[in-house]
Amino acid sequence: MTDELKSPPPGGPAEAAGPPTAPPIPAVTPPAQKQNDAPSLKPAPKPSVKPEPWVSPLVEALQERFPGAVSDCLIFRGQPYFSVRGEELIAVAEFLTSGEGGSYVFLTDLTAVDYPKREKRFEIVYQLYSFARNDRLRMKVLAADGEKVPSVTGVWAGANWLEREVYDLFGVVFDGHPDLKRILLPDGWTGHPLRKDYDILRQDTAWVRANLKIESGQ
Amino acid sequence: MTLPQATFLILSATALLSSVMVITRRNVVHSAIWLIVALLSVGGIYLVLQAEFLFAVQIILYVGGIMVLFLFVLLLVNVDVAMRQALFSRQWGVALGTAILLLAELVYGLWRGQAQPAIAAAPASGVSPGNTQAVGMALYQKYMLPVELASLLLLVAMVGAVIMTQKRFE
Amino acid sequence: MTETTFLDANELVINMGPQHPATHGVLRVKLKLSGERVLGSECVIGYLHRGVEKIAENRTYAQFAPYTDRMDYVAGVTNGMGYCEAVEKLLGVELPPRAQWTRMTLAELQRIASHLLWLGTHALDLGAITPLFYTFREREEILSIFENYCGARLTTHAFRIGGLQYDLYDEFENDIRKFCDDFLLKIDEYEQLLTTNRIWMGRTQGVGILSAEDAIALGVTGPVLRGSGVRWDLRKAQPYEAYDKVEFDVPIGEHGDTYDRYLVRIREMRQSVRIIRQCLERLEPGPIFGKVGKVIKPPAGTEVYHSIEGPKGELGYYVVSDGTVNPYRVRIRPPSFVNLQALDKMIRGHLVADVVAIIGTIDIVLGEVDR
Amino acid sequence: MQFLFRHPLILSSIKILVVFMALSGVVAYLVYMERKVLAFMQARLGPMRVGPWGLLQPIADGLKLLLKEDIVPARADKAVFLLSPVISLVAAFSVFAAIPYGPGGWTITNPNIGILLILGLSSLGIYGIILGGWASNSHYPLIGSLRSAAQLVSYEVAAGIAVVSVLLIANSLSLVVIVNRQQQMGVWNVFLNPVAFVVYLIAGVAETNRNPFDLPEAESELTGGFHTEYSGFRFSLYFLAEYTNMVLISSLAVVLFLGGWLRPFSSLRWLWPLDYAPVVALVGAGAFVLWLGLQSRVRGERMFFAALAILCAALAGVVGIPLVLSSIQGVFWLTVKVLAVLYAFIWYRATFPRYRFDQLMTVGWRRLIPVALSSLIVTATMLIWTGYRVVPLLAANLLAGILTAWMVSVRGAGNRSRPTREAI
Repeated sequence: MTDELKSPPPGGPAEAAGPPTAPPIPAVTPPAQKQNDAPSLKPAPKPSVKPEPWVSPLVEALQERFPGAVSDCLIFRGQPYFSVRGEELIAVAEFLTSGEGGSYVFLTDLTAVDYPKREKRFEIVYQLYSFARNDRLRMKVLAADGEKVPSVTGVWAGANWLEREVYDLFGVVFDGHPDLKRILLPDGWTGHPLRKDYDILRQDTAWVRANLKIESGQ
Repeated sequence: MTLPQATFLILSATALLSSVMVITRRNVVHSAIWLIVALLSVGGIYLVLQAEFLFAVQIILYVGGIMVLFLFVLLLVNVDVAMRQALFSRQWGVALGTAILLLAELVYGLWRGQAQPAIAAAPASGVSPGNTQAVGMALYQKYMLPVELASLLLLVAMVGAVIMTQKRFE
Repeated sequence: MTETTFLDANELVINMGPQHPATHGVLRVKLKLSGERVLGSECVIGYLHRGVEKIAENRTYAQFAPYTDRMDYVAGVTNGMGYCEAVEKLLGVELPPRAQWTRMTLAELQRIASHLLWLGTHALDLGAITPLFYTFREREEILSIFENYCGARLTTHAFRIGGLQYDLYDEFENDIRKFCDDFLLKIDEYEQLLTTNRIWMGRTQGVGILSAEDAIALGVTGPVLRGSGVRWDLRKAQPYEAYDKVEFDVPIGEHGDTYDRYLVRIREMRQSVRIIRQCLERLEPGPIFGKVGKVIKPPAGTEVYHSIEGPKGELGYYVVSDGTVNPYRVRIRPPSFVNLQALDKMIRGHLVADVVAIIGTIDIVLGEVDR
Repeated sequence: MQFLFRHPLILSSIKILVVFMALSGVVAYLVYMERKVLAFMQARLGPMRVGPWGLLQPIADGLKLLLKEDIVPARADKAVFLLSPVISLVAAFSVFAAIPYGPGGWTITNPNIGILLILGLSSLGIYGIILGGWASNSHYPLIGSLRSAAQLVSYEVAAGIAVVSVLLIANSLSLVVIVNRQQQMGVWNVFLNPVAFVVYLIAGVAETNRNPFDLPEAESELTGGFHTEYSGFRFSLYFLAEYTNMVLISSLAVVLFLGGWLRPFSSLRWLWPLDYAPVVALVGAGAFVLWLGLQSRVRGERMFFAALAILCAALAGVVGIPLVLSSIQGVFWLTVKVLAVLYAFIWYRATFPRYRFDQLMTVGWRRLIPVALSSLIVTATMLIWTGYRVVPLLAANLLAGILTAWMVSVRGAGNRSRPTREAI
């Protein structure tokens, strides 16, 4: 790895081979590649339109360890996802980061989706990545309005701002977050804009008037 | 009145006035500015006396060096607090006594001085070697030991200051 | 700094930004200082918050594409590419090769342009004024290519869901070949000014060290992660478009400091040139649009997360469909936002002047941080 | 009439006026030169709009600055705030009284403590910066002025020590004597003591707050530094003072190290054609301007350049008169050398990033001062040991300088922690 930094002419071997006027690099093994390119021109196999059940050793391990906590294990376009009960979230997260659980040590993203008609309207979505497996996993936690979700900042430090953002825009409270406050909107703002019942033209008129000294921020 | 005399009078008046300003200003930075003015006018007096080396040293060391550091420190400390503090401490009685004593001493000196012959004229300058060389000769030949002792003393003080700040920052 | 003395070594809080030449936009960093040393910091962001994700829910899939250009406004092409690919994945559309190679060519050009802007401004922050003009000279050529291709320079909206709107213009390949040939020499020029410059090394080496463990824990991606010594690039790890068919190296650093991140980005530009040349070799006439209906309506209840290696790191789109013409939810995973989180870790214990260097080395665009 | 010109006050006043005017012009066009040179180094053109090739830009800039509103911040210390830029400017300009521009009468005054006077007066300029930053009553200017004060005091030490080794060689404080001495020795001081020259130049760049030592006004850290709150006329005074200081440092470098007004190889008689360099230079300038004019498609520009070319030709004719030539000789060479040093200043600005403050202090105290001291000691020793001989002085100085520089840099290199990490 270090040789990358030390090699005298920076850049790849192909560049170093000659002056820039040299003929461009030949394509990589053309005959084999051609076949790969070709099928996309033909009508592709009809893509599936529905998520399918996801069966894998990881699901089995999870269900065995946390009976009843894991549900809705689905896969769509090769992307597996499952739901987990809020109470077991931290335990599941810790299991997933361990080597046994696939070492999903990298929290790519944390966000939420609002389904106002459901009983538990918020779906908190964790996008996980494992360097060891080069694999992504999506974990979901359902939460009703006002229900607290345990914070995963202890497991993935990077969740800090992401949880604040979800709190800011959805109003989901994360239990155990070190510094839960608004991040994108001003501190005194009322309302959570990414909720479905928050209209796109709505704003905190009182705040706008008090702080910007104008009638409307639109 | 000749030109040098007039210059001397102006400079000494400035020096006196600015000295008074130094101790009466509430704002320490203003005091420092007046102190600079005082030092400059004293330097000017040196120049009138044709002690141009002394003048240059006054400017470089006092005005250009020490006062800059002075101001530097003043800017670091809390000026606002200093402005709210009482300007004179309660020992003004002692201070007044000391001042009167000093004044008496000065008057006595002047009075005695009248009888003495005038101070010898400063060596004429303008042409090399000039009095700069004379100062150099005196400092490094005649008064070699005192100069070295003084510089040693300063060195000790400097090392001490450095050590003290080091401890402070631990 | 007026209220206390250095000798007192008191803590004091100063604000850097939101209007400050070195914060690259409206970032405000509250610094807790002891003398000139940083004890801690807090970023205040959101000054540029426009609610892009909310807008997405009120536009059709195709209508939303131009909005993505306005997030990381110095890398519009890659932003749009990520979004288009995410929706294509949701629909299950395959792209014709010509569209893929074109997208890759433009995306790598965009990566170079973004890195050039970073290099110029970063050097300017550290007092080197000349690289800025050199990098802008080359960036200008890239922007001209974009302009010739799609009529816009920054907010390009170059791609459409399912392929390309425009086929390439006649001189496209020649322009890019010429640019690539010249550009390698220009990189040498930048490096002559900076890489072995003792002041530059003094200002960047050992400054803002981020260990690989910390970088992973904080979710940092892109050149910042690679600078910390993690050889991870989405183009290699999870290839999209046709990145699995080109050869390139993933440069990494070994110290995780500002200097290594600088080297990584410089080397990435060379690798981008390498990729572009291979793309041009493979570019053959053919269709430029995949099979996409007039109205984009992904199946209800489906969702997809797709991410690409943007110039600043992993740019992800999480798209949820409810079967209507508007996306139910579009979540954008902005690399700048997540990377900025690492700022506090990196500046602790450094001097105020280093904060400038470290903000520059993260390479943030506030339009993307705040969205 | 005769009497009037003979009277020292009158003559001095005229000289002061001439120097002041000339200096103002030089400084104004120094800014133009800087912008142009930087532009050419940075692949752009620089000022082109005001006048042909932007030649009238300095005038436009001056007018603009004069016409802009002169803002005094609400809570500023008004008197000090208004006074500070004036202090800077007066200090910068007054120093030029002691610079010898040529042999004979080409000085305003020639005090026998010349160099001390210059060091003293130029060190007064710092008050303009400190007090201006303080009086603004604002954070960034205050930090800027503090940095400036610390920086100036530190680098003055190194510069002073470097100057002392020149004084030892010349055995005088008078600048005229220093130049004459270089003529007698047959070599410029830079060849006797290059180490001191390098130290002086670096310290000089630092004293003028120029790249890479422009921390007091580092815009990416302190927005504008000490002059953040200044605008209009008062800002222009600071601006003028800074550039005047640049000219001053360059002039001093030339007088102390580069032979002042002396022609290159002034001891070699057979190089007499060099005496006609002023004429050649003027003719060359005229030809260049003419060429520029021929390139231009704008009629006004062509006429402007033609007029300039004619002016150059006329000047060349005047200078060609033997009497004028011999008297203008010194000033010409001094100007050429000063411009060369100024060019270096601008060059640094285009090339270097900025030091961090602790690094700046390290360079000043731990690199420059030891090197300057070693050079001083070696010079003194060699003067006593071998007398005024070129080769031993040069060799000893170079040796000592390189040795010390190596020692201090090895000593200082270990303070940066940069652990190599295991890659994942």
